[in-house]
Amino acid sequence: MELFALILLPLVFALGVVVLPAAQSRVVALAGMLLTFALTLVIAGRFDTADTATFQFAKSVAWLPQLGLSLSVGIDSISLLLILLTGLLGPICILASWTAITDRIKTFHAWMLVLQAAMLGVFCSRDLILFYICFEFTLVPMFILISLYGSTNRKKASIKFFLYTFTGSVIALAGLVYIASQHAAMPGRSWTFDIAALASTARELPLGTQSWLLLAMMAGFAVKVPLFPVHTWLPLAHTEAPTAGSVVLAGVLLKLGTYAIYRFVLPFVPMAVVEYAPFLAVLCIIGIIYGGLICWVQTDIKKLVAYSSVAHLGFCMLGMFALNHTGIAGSVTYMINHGLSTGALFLLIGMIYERYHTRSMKELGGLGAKMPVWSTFMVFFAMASVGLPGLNGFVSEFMCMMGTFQASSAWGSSNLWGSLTDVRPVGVTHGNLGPWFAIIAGTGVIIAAMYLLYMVGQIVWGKLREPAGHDHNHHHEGDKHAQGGLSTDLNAREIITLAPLAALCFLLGVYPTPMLKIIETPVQQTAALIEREREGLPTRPPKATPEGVVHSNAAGISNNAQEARQ
Amino acid sequence: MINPYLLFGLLVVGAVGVVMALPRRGTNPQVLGAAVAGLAGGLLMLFLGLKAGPDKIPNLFFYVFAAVGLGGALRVITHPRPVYAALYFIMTVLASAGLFLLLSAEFMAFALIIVYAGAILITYLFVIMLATQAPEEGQEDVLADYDTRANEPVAATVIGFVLLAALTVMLFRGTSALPAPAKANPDLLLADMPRKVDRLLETNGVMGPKDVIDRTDWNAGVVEFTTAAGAKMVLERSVGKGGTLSEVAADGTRKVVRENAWPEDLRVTNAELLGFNLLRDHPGTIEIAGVILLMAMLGAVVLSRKQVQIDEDAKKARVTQLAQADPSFDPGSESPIELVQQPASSLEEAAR
Amino acid sequence: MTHHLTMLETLTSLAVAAGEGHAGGAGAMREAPQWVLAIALLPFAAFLLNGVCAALKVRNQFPAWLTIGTLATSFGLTLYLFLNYFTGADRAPMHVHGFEWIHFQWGATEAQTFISNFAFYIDGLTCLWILFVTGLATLIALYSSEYMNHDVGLGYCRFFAAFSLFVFSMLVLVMADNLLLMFLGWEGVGLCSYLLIGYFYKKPAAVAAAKKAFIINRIGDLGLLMAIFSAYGIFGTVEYSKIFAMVAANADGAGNLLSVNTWAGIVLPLLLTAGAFGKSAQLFFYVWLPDAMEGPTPVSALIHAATMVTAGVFLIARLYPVYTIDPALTILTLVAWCGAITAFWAATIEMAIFDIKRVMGYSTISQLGFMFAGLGLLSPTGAAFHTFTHAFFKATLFLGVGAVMHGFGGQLDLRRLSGVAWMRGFGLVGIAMLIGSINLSGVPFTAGFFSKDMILAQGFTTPSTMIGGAQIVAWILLITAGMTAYYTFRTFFRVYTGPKEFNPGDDAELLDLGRHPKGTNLEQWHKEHGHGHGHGHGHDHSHDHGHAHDHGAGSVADRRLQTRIDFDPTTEEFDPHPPGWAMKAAILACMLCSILAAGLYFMKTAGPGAEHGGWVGSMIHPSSAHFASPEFGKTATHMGQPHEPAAFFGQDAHKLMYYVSAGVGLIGILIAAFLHGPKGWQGLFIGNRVIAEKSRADGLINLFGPITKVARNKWYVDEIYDAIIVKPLHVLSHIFHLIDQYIVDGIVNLCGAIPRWIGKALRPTQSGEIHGYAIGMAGGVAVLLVLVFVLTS
Amino acid sequence: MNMTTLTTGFVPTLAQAGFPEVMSQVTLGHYLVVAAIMFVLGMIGFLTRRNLIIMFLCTELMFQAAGIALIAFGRYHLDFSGQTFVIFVLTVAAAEAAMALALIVLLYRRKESLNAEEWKDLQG
Repeated sequence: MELFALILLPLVFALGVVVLPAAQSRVVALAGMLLTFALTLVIAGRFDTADTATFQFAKSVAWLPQLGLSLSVGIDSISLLLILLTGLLGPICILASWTAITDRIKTFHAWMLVLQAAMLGVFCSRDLILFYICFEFTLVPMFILISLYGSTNRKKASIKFFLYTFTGSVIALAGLVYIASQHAAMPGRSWTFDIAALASTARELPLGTQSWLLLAMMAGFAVKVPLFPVHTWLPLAHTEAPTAGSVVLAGVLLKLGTYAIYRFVLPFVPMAVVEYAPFLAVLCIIGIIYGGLICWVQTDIKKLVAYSSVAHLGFCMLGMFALNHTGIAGSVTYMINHGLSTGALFLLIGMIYERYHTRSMKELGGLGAKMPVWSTFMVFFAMASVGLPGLNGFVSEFMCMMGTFQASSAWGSSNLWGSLTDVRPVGVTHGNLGPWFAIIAGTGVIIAAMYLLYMVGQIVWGKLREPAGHDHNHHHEGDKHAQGGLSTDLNAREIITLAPLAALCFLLGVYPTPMLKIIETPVQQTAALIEREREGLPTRPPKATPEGVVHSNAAGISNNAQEARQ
Repeated sequence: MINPYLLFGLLVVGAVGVVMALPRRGTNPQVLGAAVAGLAGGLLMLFLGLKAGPDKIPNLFFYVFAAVGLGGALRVITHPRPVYAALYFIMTVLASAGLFLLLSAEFMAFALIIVYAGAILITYLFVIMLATQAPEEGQEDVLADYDTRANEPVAATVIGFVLLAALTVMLFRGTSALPAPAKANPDLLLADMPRKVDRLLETNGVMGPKDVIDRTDWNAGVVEFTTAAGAKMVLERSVGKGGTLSEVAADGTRKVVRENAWPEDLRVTNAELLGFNLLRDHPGTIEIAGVILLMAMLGAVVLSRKQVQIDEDAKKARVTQLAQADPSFDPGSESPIELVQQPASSLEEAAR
Repeated sequence: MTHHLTMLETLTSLAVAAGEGHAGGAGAMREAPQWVLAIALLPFAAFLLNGVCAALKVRNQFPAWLTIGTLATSFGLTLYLFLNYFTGADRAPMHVHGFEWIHFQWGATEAQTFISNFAFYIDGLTCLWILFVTGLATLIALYSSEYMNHDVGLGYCRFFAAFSLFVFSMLVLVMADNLLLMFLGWEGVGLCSYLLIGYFYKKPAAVAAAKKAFIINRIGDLGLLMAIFSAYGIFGTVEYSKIFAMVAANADGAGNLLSVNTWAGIVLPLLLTAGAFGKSAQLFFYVWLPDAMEGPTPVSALIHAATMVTAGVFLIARLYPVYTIDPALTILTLVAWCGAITAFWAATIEMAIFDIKRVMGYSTISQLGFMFAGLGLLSPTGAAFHTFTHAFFKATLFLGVGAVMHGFGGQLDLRRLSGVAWMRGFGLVGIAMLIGSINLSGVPFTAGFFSKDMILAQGFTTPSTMIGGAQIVAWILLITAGMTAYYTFRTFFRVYTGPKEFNPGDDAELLDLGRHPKGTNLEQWHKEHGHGHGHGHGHDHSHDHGHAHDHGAGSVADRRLQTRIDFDPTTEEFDPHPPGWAMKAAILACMLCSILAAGLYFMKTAGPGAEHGGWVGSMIHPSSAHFASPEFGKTATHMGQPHEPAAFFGQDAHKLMYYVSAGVGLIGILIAAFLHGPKGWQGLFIGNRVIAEKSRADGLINLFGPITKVARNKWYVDEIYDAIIVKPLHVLSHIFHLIDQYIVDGIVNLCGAIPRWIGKALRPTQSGEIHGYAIGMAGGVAVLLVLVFVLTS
Repeated sequence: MNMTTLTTGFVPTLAQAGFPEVMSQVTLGHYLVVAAIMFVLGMIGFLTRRNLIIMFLCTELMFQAAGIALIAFGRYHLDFSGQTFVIFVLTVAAAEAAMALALIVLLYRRKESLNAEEWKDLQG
C-alpha cells in the first residue's frame, strides 16, 4: 500500500497545484515533493535489509484479469535506491526552479509532480504493463517541460526526444509482449504480465529468439540510456531543457534505461546477453571514448556535461555487460552516483545560466574570483564526475572497470596468464570481456579528466570573462532587478539545493559499503542466474527447442484437432 | 446470369453514354449520350428479362419504374440546372416508391414520397433558390461556370462503371447462391394484437360485445370463445372456404353456425409487421434516429444563426458590383455590417 | 576482522612452509594502537577546518597556524610511533583498522570477496616516509605562513586547505594497507597538486600547468588502476600483507606457481611502473613537472620535490616483492635503465636553462631518476636513503629559491642576479643554498654524497646477469652526478656569489625560452602579464609591504601589476626584501636536517640491515622493500647479506666509489667555478665573472650551437607531444563531433525525414478538392472490389 | 390480388395487401441491378458535378439505391428489418439534408458560390 501511496502522492499534489492559484504552486509542489521524499525515507526505513532480494511492500490489485493485467508493485533494494534518488531529486528540482520559472508556473509544477509519480511508478512496478505505462508516461511531462520551458531550439529538441525514445520503446514493448504471448501459449499458463513469471518463460526460449528479443529490448532501453549510436537525442534534449528538466533527465530518466536493462534484459534473455556481451561492450567503449572526446571540443557547458553523460553511462553499461557481480553492482551504484554528480553539475550550470543567460564557455570564464562558493561546488562535483577516489563516482567506476577486467574466460588459458597456469586465478570470473576492454575503457578516465578539467579551467579558473552587456563593475546594482534579485554568488536557497548532493557524493565515496551490501544479494542472484545460463550455453544448440516450447506446440496442435472435431 | 462479355460490352456502351451525357462546354451531345446510355440500360434489362424466363420475369411495372427511376437519375447528374436536377430527383424518388410498392413495402413507398419528395426535396429547392443569383432584369439567365462543366467526367465514369461491373457480376453470382427463404406464418403476430382481433370479430358480427375469447391458435387459425349466453363457439379458418363458425356442444360435437365467417381483415398487414419489427425488434434504432434528428435540428439552428463575415474578395466584388449598378454608391458609407446577412430562419423550419 | 585474520594466518603459514630466504614483509603482524589513524586524520581535520575558515571568510593568519599546529601534532605522533615501535628489534609491520571502505562479495564462495578497508599498514618503509612527510610538511607550512602573506583573506584558506588535504592524501598513500586505499591517496595528491599548481588561477600558465599535471598523472594512474585489477585478478585480494604472503609462497590465490606467470611477473609490475613513472615524472611522463613550477614555491618544495613525486619510488619499494616474481627481473631492469636515462636527460636540460626554479625542477626529475635506478639496481635501501636525503636538501634549495623570488620580485633568471648571499638579510639563504648545493652535488661527507654513493656503488656491484647492463647504468649515473654538480654550482656561483647585482624587472627575453604555456597566444600573454609577469612567476614575489610602489588602489593583483609595470630598474630603487623569521626558521631547520641526515648513514641500530645503509637500512630491511622471493633469494645473496666485493677497476666497488664519486662531484664543481664563478675566492680563484650577465659559459653556448638551444627548450618534448598526441587527438575530437552531428545524428534525422518526404510526395493528393478525395475513395473501392472479384473467381 | 401472379408472370399488377409470397432469386437480381446502376449513377454525379447542392442530391440518389437494395433483400428474405433499415436511412438523409443545406447556405454566403472547389482551403 505504501508504494501505491508513493505513486499517488505526487499526483494528488499535482491536482492541488492545478486547483490552487498560481502564486502557491511553488510551495505546494515543494511540499508535495518533500512529502514524497519523506515517504521514500519511511519506506527505506521499513525496508527489511536482511532480505534485500525479495520484493517487499508487494501489493497486487487485479486490473484486467482476463488479460492478466494487474497493478502489481514491489521493490527490492535496487529499486529502493533508485526510488530514494528520485525522491531526493524531486524537491531539489523544485527549489532549483524557484526563480528560474516565471511564467506558466502551474503547468510546470503540476507536470513536475506528474513526472515524479511516473518515475516512481517505473521503479515500483512488478507488472510489465504497469512498468511500461509509467516508463512511457515520463515522456509526456518531459516533452512539455522541454517544449515550454526550454531554450531557443526547444521545439526540435522536445520532438526529437519524444519521437526517438518513443519509437525505441515501442519496439521494446513488442519484444516484451511477444514474451507474454509465448507465456500464454504454454500449457497450463494464461496471460500474465508479471515480470517474474515472464522472466522464467523468456529464459526457456531458444538462443535465436532470445537474440531477437535482446535486439528489440535494446532498441528501447539503449536509446534511453543512451548507448553509443543512439545517443544523439541526449545532448540536444539536455541543452534545451530547463535546469530542472536536465537534472531529472540526467538524474533519473537515463536510469530508467539502465534499470530496465537490469530488470528485463539480464534476467529475460541471459543467453543472448552472454552471446552478445562483447559487441555491446564495444558499443559502450566507443561511447566512452567518443563521447568523452566530443566533450573536449564543446563550447557549450551544458552540451559538454550532456555528452559526458554519454561517456559515463557507457561505463555504467560496460559494467552491466561484464555480467559478473562486480560489474553489475558497479553499474547499479553508477546509476545512483551519476544521478547525484551529474544532476548537481546541471544545477550548477543552471545557476550560471540564470545569472548570465549564456552557456558558452567563450563568453564566460574565470568565475572563481567572483563566485567562490559556486566555484567550490563546481570543482567538487567535477571531481566527483572525474571519478576521484573518496568521492562517489570512483567507487562505481572502479567496480564497473574491475568487473570488466575480471570478466574473461580467457584468463585461465595460456595466452593471457602464462603458459603453465592451469587453475583459474581466484579473482576472475567467466566472461567474454577482459583486460583489454578494461584498459581501452580506462582511457575514458583520462579523457574524463581532460574534458572536465578543460571545463573547470575555462569557467572557474582564468581571467574573469562575462558576456557582453554584462558589465561587472555595475553589475551589482544593475542586475539585481533584471535577474530577480539573484546575488552575485550563490544564495542560501541554491546552497541548500546543492549541499545534500555534495554531502551524499562525499558520503557515498567515503563509506559506500552499506550501499554495496544492500544491493549484494539481488545482484548476486542475477549474476548467478547468468552464470548458470552461461554454463548451459555450449550445450544449448542441440536442444534448441526447449521443452516448454515443444509442449506449447503440442498443445496447439491438439487444440486445433479438438476444434476440428467440434 | 447473362454472358459476362455481353454485360461488360453493355456497360462500356453505357459508360460512353454517361460520359457524353455529362455537361460540358461547347458541343454538348447530351441527348445523344442519354440515348446511348438508355439504350445500353434497356438492352441490359432486356437481356436480363430474356434470360430470366417467363416464370421468373418481374412484373411489368418493374420495367416502367426502373426506366423512369434510372432515367431520372441520369438526368439528375447531367442536368446543368440544380432546380431541374432536384425535380428530376423527385421523379426518381417517385419511381423508387413504385418499386417499393412492387416489393410489398407500401408503408415505405408512401413514407418515401412524403418525406423525400414532400419535405427534403422542397428544402433543396428552397436552398437552391436561396443560393442562386437571380438574373438581373433584362439579362440572360447565365449558368454558373461550375454547373456547366463536369469535373473529370471520364475518370469518374470509368471508376463508376468498373465498380458497376464488379457489383453486377458479384451480385449475379451472389443471388444464385442465396439460401431459399423460410416462409413463416405472419398471423402468429395476431397473438400480440388481441384488441384488433376483438374489434374485427365484433365488427364482423362473429362475436358479441360481451363474448370472451378462451383460446386462440393462430398457427392453425382457430379462435374459441364463449358467448355471453354461455355457449362455446369455435371459429376455424382452416375448415371450409373463408372459415366456419361452429358451436360446440357439451359433449364435444360441433354444429356449424355460419359459413364464411372468418373476417377478411383478420390477418397481419405489412405495415403492422413493419411496425412490430421496428418497435419491438429494433427499439434502439428509433431512439438513435430520434437523437440524430434532434442533433440535426440543433445543428441546423446553430449553423443558420451564425453570423458570417463575407470574404474580403467577395466583399470587394460586391462593392464594385453595387458601385457599377448605382453611380451614387459610396463604398465608404455603406457599413460592411450590412453585407453580413441575417440568419435564415426559414432554414430551421425547412430542416424540420 | 577475525575472519580476515584467520585467512591471513593460513596464508602466512603457507608462506612460511614454502619460503626460504624470506626476509620480511609477510611476517607476523603487530596490531597498532588506534591513535595511529590520527596521524593521517589530523591533516584531514585541518582541511575541514580550513574549509570552515574559508566559509567564514577569515582574514588573518589563523588558517596557517591551524595547519602548522595540526601538522606538528601529526609529526609528533609519528615521532612517537617511530620511537616506540621502530627502534627495537621487532620491526614487524603494524596494522591498524579504521573502517570498511569498499567491501563486497562478488561470488558465492567466501573467498570471492573484495575488501578494501580504510586501514593502515605500517612498516619501516612507511615509517621512514611519514617521518619526513609530516616533518617537512610542518616546516613548509611554517614557511608558507609568511610566504603566502599577500593572499591573507583571499586565497590563504584555500592554500592551507589544499595543503592539509595534500598531507592527508600523502599519508594515506604511504600508510594504506591495500592497493585501492593507496590509490585514493595517489589520486588525492594528484588533486591537491592540481589545486596548488593552479593556485594562481588567474594566470593561464598556472591553470594550463595544473591541468597538464593532472592529466599526465592520470595516464599513469590508469596503469596503476589496471595494476590493481591485475593484482586482484591474480591474488584475489588487494591487501599488501596477503599479496606479500602469496608472493613469498610463490603461489597465486588459486595455488598456481607465480614465478612462471607472465601476467604476474611482467604485466603487473609494468603497469605499476607506469603509475610510478607518471607520478614521479620519469621518462616521457616528466613534462608536467617543470610546468608545475607555476605553483607557489612552498608547494614546489613540498609536493614537487620532497614528497609527492617520490610516491612512485615508494610504490615500487612497497611492491618490491611483486617485482621479484619474475626470476629474470625484467621490469626492474627496465626501471633501472629508465631511471638512469631520465637522470641524464634531465641533467642536460638543466645545464642549459636559466630559470633557477626550473633548474630545481629538472634536478628533481634527475634525482628521481637516481632513485629509480637505485630501485632497479636492487638497492631499495639506497633509493629510500636518497629519497630521504633528497627530500631535505631539495626542500632547502627550493625554500632558498623561494626566498630569492620573494625578495627580488620574482626574479628567477640567473643572469639577472648575482651575489645575493652578500645582501642584507640573505646571509642565511646563502648558507642554506650552499648546504643544499653541496648535498646535491655529492660533496664528500654530506648526506647527498652517501645516499648517491650507495646507488652508484650498487650499480657497479649488481651482476649483469640479474640486471642487464647494470654497469652501464652505473656509468650513466656517474656522469650524471658530475653534471649535477656542475649545474648546481652554476646556479650557486651565478646567483649567490660574486658582485651584488639584481634586476627585479624582467624583460621579454625569457619568454623566448619557451616559458609561456602551451597553447596560449604569445601576444595575449604579453598583454595580460605585462613585463613584470613575463616569466610566469609574477604573483609569487609580490607582496608589497616594505615596497615604495604601493599605489593603494584596486585589488592586490592589480597593485602588483601596477608595481611591475611602473618599475624601471634604471631610475628607481628597489629594496630586496629579505625573508622574515618564519621563512628563516623553516630554511634553517631544513638545512640542519639535510646536514644531519649524513649521520644516519653511520647510525647503527638494533635492527638488521644497519650494516649496509645505517639507520635507513635498518628501517628498510624488515620492510617489503627488502623482500626477496624464494626463487630470487637463492641467487640474490647481496640483498641484506654480506656479499662478495664486486670489482671496480680491480678494487672493492664500495670503497672505491667513495673516491670516484667525490672526485666526479668536485670536478663538476670546479668546472662550474671556472665557467660561472666570480673573480676571487668566491669563484675558487678560477672564475672570472664580474657582472651578473656575462660569464665564460657564454662562449661555450656558441660552441655547442643549436644543442644548447634545443636542450633549453627541453628537447622540444612538449612540442613533440603536442604535435603527435594532443593536436591529433584534438582534430580527432572535432572529427568525432562532426561525425556525431552529421552522420550519427544525420542518420537519425534521415529516418525522421523519410516519412516527411513521403508526406511531401503525397501532399498534392490532399488538395482540399473534395472531388479528388471522392475519386480516390471510389477508385479504391472499385479496385478492392475488382481484386476481390479476381481473387475469388 | 393474386399473389402468385406477381412472381410467376409478366402481369401488370401493383402490390398486394397481404403478406408477400416467396420471390425468386432472379427477380431479386433485377432489383439489385437497378439499385446498383442507380448507386453508380449517383456516385458518378458526386464525382463529376461541382455544384454543392447537386453533389448532395447525388448522395441522396445513392441513398435511394441503397434503400431499393435493402427493401429488395428484405422482400426476398421475407424479413422486415430491411424496411426498418430504410427508415433509418431516411432519417439520416433528412438529418443530413438539414445540416448540409444549412452549411451550404453558410458557405454560399461566404463565397457567393456553390462551387465545391472554392473550399479547398479547408484541407487544413
